[in-house]
Amino acid sequence: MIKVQHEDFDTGQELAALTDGRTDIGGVASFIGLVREMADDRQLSAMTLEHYPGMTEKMLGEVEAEARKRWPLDDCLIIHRYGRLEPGERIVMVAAASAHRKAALEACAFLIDWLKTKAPFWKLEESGDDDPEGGQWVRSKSSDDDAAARWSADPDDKNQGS
Amino acid sequence: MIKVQHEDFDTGQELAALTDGRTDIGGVASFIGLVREMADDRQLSAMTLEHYPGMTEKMLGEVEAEARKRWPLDDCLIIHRYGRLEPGERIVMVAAASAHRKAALEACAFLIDWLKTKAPFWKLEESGDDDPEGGQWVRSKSSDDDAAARWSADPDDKNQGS
Amino acid sequence: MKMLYFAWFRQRIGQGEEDIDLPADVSTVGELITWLQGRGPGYAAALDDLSVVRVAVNQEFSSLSDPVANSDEVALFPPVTGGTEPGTGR
Amino acid sequence: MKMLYFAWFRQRIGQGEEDIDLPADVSTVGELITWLQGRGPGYAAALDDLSVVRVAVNQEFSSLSDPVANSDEVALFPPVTGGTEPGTGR
Repeated sequence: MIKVQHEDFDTGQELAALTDGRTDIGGVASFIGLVREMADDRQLSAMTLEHYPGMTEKMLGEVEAEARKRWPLDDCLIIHRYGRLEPGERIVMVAAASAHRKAALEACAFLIDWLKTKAPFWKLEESGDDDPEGGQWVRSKSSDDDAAARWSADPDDKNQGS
Repeated sequence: MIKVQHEDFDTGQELAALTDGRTDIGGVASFIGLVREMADDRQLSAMTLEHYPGMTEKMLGEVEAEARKRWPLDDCLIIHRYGRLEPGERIVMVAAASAHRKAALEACAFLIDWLKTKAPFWKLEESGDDDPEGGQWVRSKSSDDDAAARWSADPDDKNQGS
Repeated sequence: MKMLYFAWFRQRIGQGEEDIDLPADVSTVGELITWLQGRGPGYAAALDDLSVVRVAVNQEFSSLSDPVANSDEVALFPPVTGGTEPGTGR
Repeated sequence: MKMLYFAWFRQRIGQGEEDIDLPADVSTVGELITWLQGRGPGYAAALDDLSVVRVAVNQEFSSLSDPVANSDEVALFPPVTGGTEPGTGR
């Protein structure tokens, strides 16, 4: 299940939806990403997530499909918000349900690592400073590529490096 | 935060409690364990979790303390239910909140792996079969010990092997 | 000494809790288990296979050579099986 | 050809979307970018450093040697920065 939306989501409801009425699921692992107020040495007042509508849903669908191929999952969820978000707000939630906890935990880590390098989102951060373009665009982190690379991405991956 | 209780819990409320009013948390990783209907080749009608009141809270507190020592966590939660539970019901929930997603994900996996070998809980499974003692006690799994061992438990650990 | 038994130890011994007076020659966990084995067939059946006997002295996991005293709370139980995934992998 | 620009590419180029008529001698992503660089200072500034230029042709990540045609949707954007942990590690 893929959801790309501006609105916030209800984490309890989303988790329950993965398992309600089922008796074959042993565990659900999830990760929720939140806006942090401190970005390095700067204090953020807000951030805006721009995305590529259409491609976003497609790429998140590919990340989900890859997770389902690698682990025996009963269900899988990715919710990603876009637009302007303030510190403390939820940005993203991923969850994986499986008969076995190891599969659920590994798939959950995979989902968040991969979506960070594959989903077409860009962050514009607003600080108290005088930002020339209404904010400062976040540069990609090599540590994100490293986190995704440990899942041994396919060599055709075009988003890593140039 | 450690909770040992018979009652079910509200996952959304528990997750929100970890982050409400805070702007320094980048991510919350969680795992929820559920009762599965199929145990190997047997169909379960229910299971009963017996525990050692007092020692349970103590050991779960030690698992939490160890996680906080190993990772920079902003908050940490373990909820474990006891008593009779039916297929599909929640058994356990662990969660770790941190500025960094890697710390949250690793600590979450650590919490569930360790509590499975350290917390004094025993499962009695009821099936449709004629159970001589009102059910069948689950034997410990070597795979649980393996999962806990990959966190390189201290050599004084008395619960592994004899 | 306060003794606690859990899971199928409790069922075989026939009670979950009892107070015992420790004999003078019993001063370690190992000696305590040997002494208990002689108290009746339920005890012998529960404590037959030491590889599945776990001991907590005052709620700390302990080993056979650890000391015990009359003021201790000692619990005997099989390996723990909490968490999730009931019944798999037995 | 439908062109899309995101994040600071959009800001430097001054628009998020435009329709262009592909010249006859432009048949790959690489040739398209070179041609766009000559369209004005905003394009040149956005596409100056190829190491931070990512391309999607019809919503698939593509490389400089991949073919493009007038019927394609081509998007140019910097490396993605979604997910969580805003601002750390720059």
